[in-house]
Amino acid sequence: MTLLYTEVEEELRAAVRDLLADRCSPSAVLGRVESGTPYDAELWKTLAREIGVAGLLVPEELGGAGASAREAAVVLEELGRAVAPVPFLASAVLATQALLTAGGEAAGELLGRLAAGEATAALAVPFAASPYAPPAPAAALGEDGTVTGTVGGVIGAEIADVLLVPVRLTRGTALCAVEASPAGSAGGTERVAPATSLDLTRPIATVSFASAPARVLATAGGPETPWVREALLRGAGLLASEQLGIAEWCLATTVAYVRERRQFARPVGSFQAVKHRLADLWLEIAGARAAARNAAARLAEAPVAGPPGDDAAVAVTVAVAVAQAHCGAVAVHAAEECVQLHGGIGMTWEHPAHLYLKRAKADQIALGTPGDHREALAGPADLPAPV
Amino acid sequence: MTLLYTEVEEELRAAVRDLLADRCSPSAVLGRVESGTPYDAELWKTLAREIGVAGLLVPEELGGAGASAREAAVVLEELGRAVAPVPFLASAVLATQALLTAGGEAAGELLGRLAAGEATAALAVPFAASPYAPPAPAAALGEDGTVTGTVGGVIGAEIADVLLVPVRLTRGTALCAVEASPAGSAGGTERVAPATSLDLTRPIATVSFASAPARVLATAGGPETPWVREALLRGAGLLASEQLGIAEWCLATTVAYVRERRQFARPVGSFQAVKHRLADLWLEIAGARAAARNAAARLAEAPVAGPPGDDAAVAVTVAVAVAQAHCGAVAVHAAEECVQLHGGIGMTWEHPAHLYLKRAKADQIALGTPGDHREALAGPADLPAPV
Amino acid sequence: MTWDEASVAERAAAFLAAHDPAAMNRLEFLRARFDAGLAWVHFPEGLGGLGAPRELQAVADRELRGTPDNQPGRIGIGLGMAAPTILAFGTDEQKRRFLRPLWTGEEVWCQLFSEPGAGSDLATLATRAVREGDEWVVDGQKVWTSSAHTARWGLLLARTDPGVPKHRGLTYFVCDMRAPGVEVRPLRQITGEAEFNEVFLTGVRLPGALRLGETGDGWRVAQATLMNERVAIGGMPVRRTMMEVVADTWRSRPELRTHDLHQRLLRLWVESEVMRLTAARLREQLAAGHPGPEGSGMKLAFARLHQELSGLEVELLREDGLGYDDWTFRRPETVDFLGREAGYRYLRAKGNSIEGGTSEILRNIIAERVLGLPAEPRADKDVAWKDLPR
Amino acid sequence: MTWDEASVAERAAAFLAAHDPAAMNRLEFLRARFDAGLAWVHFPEGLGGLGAPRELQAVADRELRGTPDNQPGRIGIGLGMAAPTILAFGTDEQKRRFLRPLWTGEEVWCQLFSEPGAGSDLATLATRAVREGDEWVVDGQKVWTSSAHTARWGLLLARTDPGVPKHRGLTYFVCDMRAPGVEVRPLRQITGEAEFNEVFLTGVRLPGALRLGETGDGWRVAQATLMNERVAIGGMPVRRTMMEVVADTWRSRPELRTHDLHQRLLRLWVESEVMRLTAARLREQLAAGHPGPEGSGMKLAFARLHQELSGLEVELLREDGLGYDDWTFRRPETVDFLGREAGYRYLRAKGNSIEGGTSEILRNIIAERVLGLPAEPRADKDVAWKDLPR
Repeated sequence: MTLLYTEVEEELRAAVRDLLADRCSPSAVLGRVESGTPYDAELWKTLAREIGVAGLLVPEELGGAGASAREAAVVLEELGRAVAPVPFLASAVLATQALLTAGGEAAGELLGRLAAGEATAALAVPFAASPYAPPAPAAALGEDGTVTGTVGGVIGAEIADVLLVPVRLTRGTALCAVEASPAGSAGGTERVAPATSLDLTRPIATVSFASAPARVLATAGGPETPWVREALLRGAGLLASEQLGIAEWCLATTVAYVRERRQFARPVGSFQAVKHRLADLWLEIAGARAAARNAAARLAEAPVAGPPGDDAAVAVTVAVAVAQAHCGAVAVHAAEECVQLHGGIGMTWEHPAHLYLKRAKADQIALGTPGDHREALAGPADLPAPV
Repeated sequence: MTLLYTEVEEELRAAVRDLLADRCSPSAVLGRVESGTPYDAELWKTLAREIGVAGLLVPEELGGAGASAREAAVVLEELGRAVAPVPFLASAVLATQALLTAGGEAAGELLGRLAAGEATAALAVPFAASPYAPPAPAAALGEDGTVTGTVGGVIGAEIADVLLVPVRLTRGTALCAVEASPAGSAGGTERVAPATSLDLTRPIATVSFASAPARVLATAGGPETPWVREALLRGAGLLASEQLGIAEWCLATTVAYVRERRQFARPVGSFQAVKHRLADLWLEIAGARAAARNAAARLAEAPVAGPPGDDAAVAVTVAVAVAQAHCGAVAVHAAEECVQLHGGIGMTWEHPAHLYLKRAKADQIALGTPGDHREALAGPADLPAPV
Repeated sequence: MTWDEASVAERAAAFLAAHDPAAMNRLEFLRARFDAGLAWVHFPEGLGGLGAPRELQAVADRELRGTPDNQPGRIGIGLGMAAPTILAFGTDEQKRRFLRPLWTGEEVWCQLFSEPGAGSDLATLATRAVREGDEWVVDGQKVWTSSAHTARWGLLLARTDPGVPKHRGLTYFVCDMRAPGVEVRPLRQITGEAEFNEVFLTGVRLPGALRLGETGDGWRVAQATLMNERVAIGGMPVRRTMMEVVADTWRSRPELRTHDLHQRLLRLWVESEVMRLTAARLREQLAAGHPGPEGSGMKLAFARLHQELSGLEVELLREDGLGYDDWTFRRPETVDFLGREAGYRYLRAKGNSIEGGTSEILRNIIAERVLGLPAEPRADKDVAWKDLPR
Repeated sequence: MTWDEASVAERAAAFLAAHDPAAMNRLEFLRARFDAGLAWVHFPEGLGGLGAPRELQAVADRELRGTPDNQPGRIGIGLGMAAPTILAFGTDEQKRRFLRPLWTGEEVWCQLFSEPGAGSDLATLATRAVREGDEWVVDGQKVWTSSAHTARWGLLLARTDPGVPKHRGLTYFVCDMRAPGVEVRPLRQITGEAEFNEVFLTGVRLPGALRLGETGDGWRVAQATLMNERVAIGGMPVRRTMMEVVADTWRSRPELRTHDLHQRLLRLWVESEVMRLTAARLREQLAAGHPGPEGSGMKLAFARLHQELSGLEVELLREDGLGYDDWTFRRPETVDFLGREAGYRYLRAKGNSIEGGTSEILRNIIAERVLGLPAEPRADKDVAWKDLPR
C-alpha cells in the first residue's frame, strides 16, 4: 500500500484536469449556477465516455474499468479543484457502490449501463445522511411492485436516468431501481423537485414517487439497508479527496493573490501574520492529502465489504472516519481563509471563491459531519465515552 | 452593580501592590520555591494584619472589614500578578467562606481570629474539587469527638493554625475545626505531609488525622456538605481574578520583552505574527477582566447563599461558571505564550515565567476545570445535552 | 443655559404640546423637532441640538417615543459618519445646508472611500481631483459604497497632490451624487444580494464650496469619519443576538443534538456572554468619561463570534443546512441577520471581518496603539504617492 | 563495486564470523565494525562505510542486531550533525581523525551555535575568533549546548569578520572542549533538570587545523549542520507516542472521563493519526527519491500535538495533575517523555516549539520556501554586522 500517487493515477489526473481546464473554468461554472440546468450534461458525457470515469469502480467483467477507489479519489480531487457540476460522486460513486453491494444480475446490468456512460444514476438517500446512522427507507414498495414515497436532499437526481430507491417491505428492506421519465415529459410517476441549495454547483432535490414502476435489485431481511450504509461509508471516504481538491485550489488561489496584491507598498503575502496563517493551512492540507490517500488506499484494498467488525472492515472505517474528520474541516477552513485573505473581492459574486466556500460547507455536512466521524472512532481507538 | 473598579478598590490594590513590589519580587519567590517553607509567613502576616486582607470577607460585627468579594477579587489580582506564596485564597477565601456558611458562635469566634491575623486556616478539601460535585467527607467523627481520616491535595495546610475538616456522621455530615500542633512538635494527632507540587508557589499537601481532637462547628442532615459547596463555588468565582492577574503579568512581561528583544535587526515585537497573537491575547484578557469583575460583583451582591435555584443563586452560578470557563483557559494561554515568545530564556529556571505557567496550569484544575464550569451552564443557559 | 434631565424633558413636553404628530405631516414634524433642538441634543443650537451633554439624548428620545422617527436604519451613514464629520470640519454654510435634511432623512448620504486598489491601505487611493478655476474635476472608481443608489450626497476622499507622500495629498469633498459623470452600479455579493455599489466618477465637476476641510487635509478629516464608523458598528442596536438565534434552533430541534455540537455550543455561549460583559464594561467606561481601548477589540470579537456561531448553525441543521432561502438578486436597504435563514447568516457574517476595517488591521491597531508594540518597517511613509511601487 | 542487499548481508555475515562480539571488548568490536565499513554503509570506504546506498544501512543493522551498539542516544549530535558536516566539509585529515571515535562513541560531540543574543537570528552571533599566527583565539558565550559537559569536541560557529554583512563574516571550527578557557555551566530548565549548558569561551586558542571549511564560509557549513539537525529531530525513534500515553491514562481512569475531555481527546487522536500518515507519506517520498516539503511541517505539527496532548493529560488527571514527580536538579543524558509523569511531559513539551528552530521560524520557512511567499523587507542583509542596530 502506498500513500503516493502512481503513474497511472497521475495520467488519469492529467486527462481530467486538461478537460476541466478547457471546459469548466470558474467563469463557466459561475455562469451556469443560477440556470435551470445546474449540472453540465455535455461535460459529464465527455468525462464518462471519453475519459471513462463513470466505470472506474465497475469490474471489467461488467463492462467497467476495474480500477479502484484510488483512481476514483484522484478524479474527485480534480473535480473538487474545479467545483465541477457533474454527477460523478452521485452516480459513479454513491449509486455505483450501492449497486456493487447489491450484486445480482439486474444490478450488474445497470452497472454496465453506467460504466458505458449510457445512463446516470442517483441514490435516493439524503446527502446529509451519516454512514453510522443510515436513514430508514422513506419509500415503500407496494404489492403491485410500485414505489411510493418522498426523499429530500438528494444529489444528482435532476440529471439521473435511473433512481435507486431504498424501500420498506412488510418485513425487511429492498433496493429498487426506478427509471426516470424523459426530461420534459408530463405525468410521470416520479418527480424531481430541485431545492434552492447552499452549494450552487451540486444542488440537492426532493424526489417523490407515486406508484412508480420499479425493479427490485436486492433485499435484506432486517431493518438495515446494507447497500445504503456501504455507499455512504465509501462515499464519505472518497469525499475526502474532493475536499482535498477544494482546499488545494483555495490555498493556491490565495497564495497567488497575496503574492500580487499590494497594500502599504508591499505584497500582502509578505506580512508575517498572513504568511503564518497560510503556512498552518498548508500543513493542514498536507495532512489532508495523507489522510485522503490513506482512505482511498484502504478502500481499494477492500473493494468488497467484509462482515462488520472484521479487521479489514475496522481498518476501512478508521481510515474513512479519520479522513472525513480531518478533511471536512480543512476544506471549510481553506475556503474561509480564501474569502478572508482576498478581502472585499472574495465577498463578491463574480469571484469564484464563494463557489468553493459553499461546496466546502455543504461537503462538511454531507455523508456525516466531522463530529459524527470522530464519534465513530471512539470504539476502534478504544477511547470510551464517559458513562 | 458596576464592572469597573471603585476608588476604594484601587486604593486597596495600590497598598497590596506596593507591599508585593517590596517584598515579593520574582527572584525572591524563586529563591523560596524549593525551600522547606514554601509559604512566606512574614509577608502573610503583614498582608493580614497591616493591610487587613485576612478579614475582608468577615463582617464587621465579627471583627472583620465587612468588605465584599469585590475587594477580595482585587487582592487576588495582585497576588496572582506576583504569584505570591501566601495563603490568602486558602484561609481568607476558602476557609472563611466555609465558616461564614457554617455560622454559629464557634465559627464566629474563629472568623474573628482569622480576621485579626491571629490565626490562619485551611479547608481540608482537595483543591481540585469541583463545586458541582463536592467530594464526600474523607474523614469521620468518632464517638469520642475526635476526627480520623486523610485528605490529599489541600492548599495552605502547611501554614495553617486551624484545619477545617468536613466529616461523616452516622447520619449526615459536619464541619469540624482541628487545631494544628505547634510547628516542630512531635506526636500530634494531625499531620501535614507536603507533596511535590506542579505549582511551586502554592504547593499541595496531604493532611491526616488520627483521633485528632476537634470542635464541631456545624452539621447538616443529608449527605451534602453545604459549607464545602459554597466555599468551592465562591472560591472558584474569586479564583478568576487571580487568573486575571496571572494573565496580565504574562502579557505585560511578554510585551516588554518583545519590544526590546531584537532579531533580524528588528524588535521581535514588530513582526506581524507576534503582534497579532498578542492582540488576540489582549482581547481574551479584556474579556477575562469583564468576566472576573462580573463574578466578583455578583458574589458581592449575594454575600449569603440563597436557596439553590432561586434567581440570585442562579445568577451567581452563571457568573462564576462563565468567569472560570473563560479565565482558567486565558491564564494558561497567556503563560504559554509568555514562555514561547520569550524563546529559550522562557524555558529556563532562572526566568520567572515558569512560576506563572505552573500556577496557571494548577489553577485550571483547581475548583473545577473549565469543562466542568461549561457543563454547569447547560441548565441555566437552557442548552440541554443530547439524550 | 445648562441642560439637565428635567429641563430637556420639559423642552420635549413643550414641543409636543405645540406639535401634535397626529395632526402633522411626518416630514414637517421631523423638521420642527430638528428646529426645536431635539434631534441630537448635544449638537449646537440652530443645528438640531441644544448644546447639551450627549447622554441627555436618551431623555429626548424617551419623551418623544411613539412619534414619527427618521428611520435611522436607512440613513445610518448620514447620522453616524457624515453628521459628526460635517459638524467638526464643515463651514457654517455647510452645516446649515446639510445637517437638517440629513437628520430628517430627506437626503441620504453614502461614503466614497474604498477603491479596488485601496482597501486596508486606504491612504493609497487613486481617485484624482484636479482644480479648475473654482471647481474640482474628479475621476476615479470607488467600491463597497452602500446606499450610493439612493444617496443625494457622498463623502468623498480624493487625491489632490500625487507629488507628496500618500497621507498628505488627499482632500475631502462632499460629492453631489446627481452630478453628471457619477455612475452607480450594484455590486452583487456571495449572499446573492447587493448591499453595496461600485461608483464610477468620470469628469465629475464639484464646486469649491463642496470641499470639506482644507486642501491636503483629507486624511485627518477621514480619520474622524472612520472613528465614528467603528463606534457606529460596535454600537448597532440588535433585536436579538446571533447566540440567541442559534440557541433557539438547538432548543427546538432535540433530534439534531450531539455531544460534539453541545460542547462547541457551550463554548460559544461562554464567549458570547464574555463579549456581552466586555461591551457592558466598555459602556460603563465611556459613561464615566474614560473610554477604554476595549472598543477596538469588540468588532474583532463580534466578527469571530458571528462567524463561528453561524457556521455551527449550518452544520447543526444538517439536511436543512444544505438548503438556502433565496439567491435572487436584491438590493436590501439594511442588513438583517434574523430575517433570513442560517445559510444567509453564515455567508453574510464572512463580511464582518472585512467591512469597516479587516480583522487583520484591527489586530495591528490593538498591537500598536494599545500594547505599544513597534510598527513594522515601512517603505511608504516618506515616498511621494506617485513613486510608490504598485 | 555496486552494493545490494545480498552483498551487504554477506559482508556483515563475514564480519560477524571473524569478530565474535561475545569474545571481544565492546569498543574493539565497534572499531572493527567501523573498519569493516559497516558503521554507516553510505559513507566512503575507509571512513566507516562502503560507498553503498543509504537505505542499505538497514540491512547491516538487521544482520548485526544483538551485537554491542554505540549508544546512539548518547552521541546523537555527533552522529546526526557532526558526522555529515565533517564528511561534507572536512579535510581528509579531519575525516580520518574525527569520524572513527565519533562513531564508536569514544568522543562525544556538542554544538556551539546559539548565543543569548542570537537565537532565531543565528547569523547575528557575536562570538569572535581572531587569527593569531596559525591559531585562532576565541571569545564569547554559547548557550543551549547539550552534552557540552561530556563532549570532547564542539561544532563552533564564530565571527571572524565583523566588517561584512552578518552571514558572510562567519567561520566554522571544531572546538577542543578541553582547551584552557572553555568553561561549561549547567543551564537549569523549567522541568527542574539541566539537559543543556552555557559555554563560556575566554581566550580559547584553536590551531588552524581545527577550522572546518573556508574562512568566511561558516554560514554555508552551518546550514548543512542545521538541515541534518531537523532531519534528526523529525526522525527520532519513539518507543511509544504521546497519544498512546494519554490514551492509556484515559482507559485506566474511567472516573475521570467527561464529555468535554472526550471530544477533545477524539480530536487529538485524529490529529495524531493524521500526523502519523503525513510522516509515513513523507518517508515514502524520501525513499522514492522525491523528498517533499512536508518535512519542514512535521516538527511544527509534532510540537503542537505534544503540547496539546500533554496539557490535556495534566488537566484530565485533576488532583494527580497538581503533583509533580521530582524537581531535583539533574543532568539527564537523553530526554525521555515516557519515563516521567504528566507534569514533566507538559513542561518539557513547551521546548518542542523552541529548540531546533522555533515554530515561528518554521512557519516563515514554509511560507517562503514552500509556498513562495515574498520575504519581509529586511534591513540586515547588506549592512556590516558591526553596524547593525542592537
